[in-house]
Amino acid sequence: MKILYFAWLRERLNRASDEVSPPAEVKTLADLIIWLRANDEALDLAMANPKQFKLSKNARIVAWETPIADADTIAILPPMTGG
Amino acid sequence: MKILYFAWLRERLNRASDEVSPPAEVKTLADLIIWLRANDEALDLAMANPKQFKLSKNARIVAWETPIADADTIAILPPMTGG
Amino acid sequence: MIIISNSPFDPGTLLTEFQANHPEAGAAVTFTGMVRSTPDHPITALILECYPELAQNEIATIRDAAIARFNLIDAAVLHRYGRLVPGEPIMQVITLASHRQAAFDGAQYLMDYLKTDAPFWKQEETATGTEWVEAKAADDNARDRWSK
Amino acid sequence: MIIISNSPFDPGTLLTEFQANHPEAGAAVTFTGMVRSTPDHPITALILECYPELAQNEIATIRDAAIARFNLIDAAVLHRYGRLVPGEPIMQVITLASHRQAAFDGAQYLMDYLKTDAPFWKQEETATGTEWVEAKAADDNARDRWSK
Repeated sequence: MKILYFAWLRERLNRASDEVSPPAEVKTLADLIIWLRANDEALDLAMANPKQFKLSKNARIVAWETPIADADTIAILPPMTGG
Repeated sequence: MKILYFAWLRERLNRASDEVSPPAEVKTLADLIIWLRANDEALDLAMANPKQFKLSKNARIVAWETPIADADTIAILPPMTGG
Repeated sequence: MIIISNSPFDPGTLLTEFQANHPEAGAAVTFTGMVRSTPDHPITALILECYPELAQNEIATIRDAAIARFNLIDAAVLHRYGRLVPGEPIMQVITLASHRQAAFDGAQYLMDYLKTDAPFWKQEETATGTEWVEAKAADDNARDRWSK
Repeated sequence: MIIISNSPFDPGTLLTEFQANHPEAGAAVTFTGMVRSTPDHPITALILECYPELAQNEIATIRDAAIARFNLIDAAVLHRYGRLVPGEPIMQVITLASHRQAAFDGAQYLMDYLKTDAPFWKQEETATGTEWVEAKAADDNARDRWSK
């Protein structure tokens, strides 16, 4: 599973992406975020206020409760400031 | 005093302007309109609903109670439909 | 900038020039009104009559009021008169502001006042003749919302 | 039309082309956002990061919703990314409708959603370094007025 990081989150982690293989009990995006934070102190800290992030699955913004699969590309998106 | 007519008022009267010399008791635009209508049946008919018209004096829209003088150019303006 | 003209204009050229002259602006809102001919109501042209001196004065007053009220950096109004065919731009308003809401509000304010207070009169030309466009009560209402 | 690009664009060219392609429209509203540098807060550049595939998808969704909601004839969104200097256009929205209010409302709706839901992130470059622009609660509020 590919995880993409953007903007200040990318900078804080010092990388733009990860390849991860979460265990079978990680079924939704919300599960994934919990699992990723538990395994990465920098991410845990950067996501201390998790509600501000939107999540995308395969280039579509989706709800945190969306199911995920190994082949998915997930992105963690800090609050957007375009326009 | 020059009187200008526009749009369908100009068409109804079949002329774009008049030169008039109202008597001394015609002191305001409202007086002028009463006097013009009394002397011109076509204008009287065309202005049956006077409130819809705006009036200008020397290329400025002004209130009907504005005083007028012989050297002024007055325009009678049907409801505007620009924009 | 206020232009009252009987020559065609290109809406984009005006926007590009106006924006380039004001590097301090963060937001530009441009309204362009075009001649419409629809299957329900086909026309061959729109003929605009105008009182140019009065238009210049009234539009200057409306523009100054918009700039003051919405703290605009600048505002431009261009209005054509004469005979225009379907698709041709009739008029354009451009507002420049620091932020988007002021630019949007300023442009809407200008449009609402121009519709009712700028001395232009439209005549529709169809296959069977010409007819004056009637003023709409909706336009008076749109203008009056700003004095609440 | 949706364009996500790291090349400069000319706001007027886009408006002229878009308008010329839709002779049935009576009203066009164009919003152009530009990079601002002010004496209070001087910057040398704005650096925009973007997730292009997601931007394309999200903007398509927002655009479709605006067209349906306001009965627009068409709508275009162009958004840049990369490094932009003060005065450069960052993004542009154009809405085409039969009448002016729909074109204005559609453009404001698009802008409000783009501000909060399009995956772009701004970084300000100054003499002393770069800093991420913080998201504004005002932008969330502007978007939320459409769901009332």
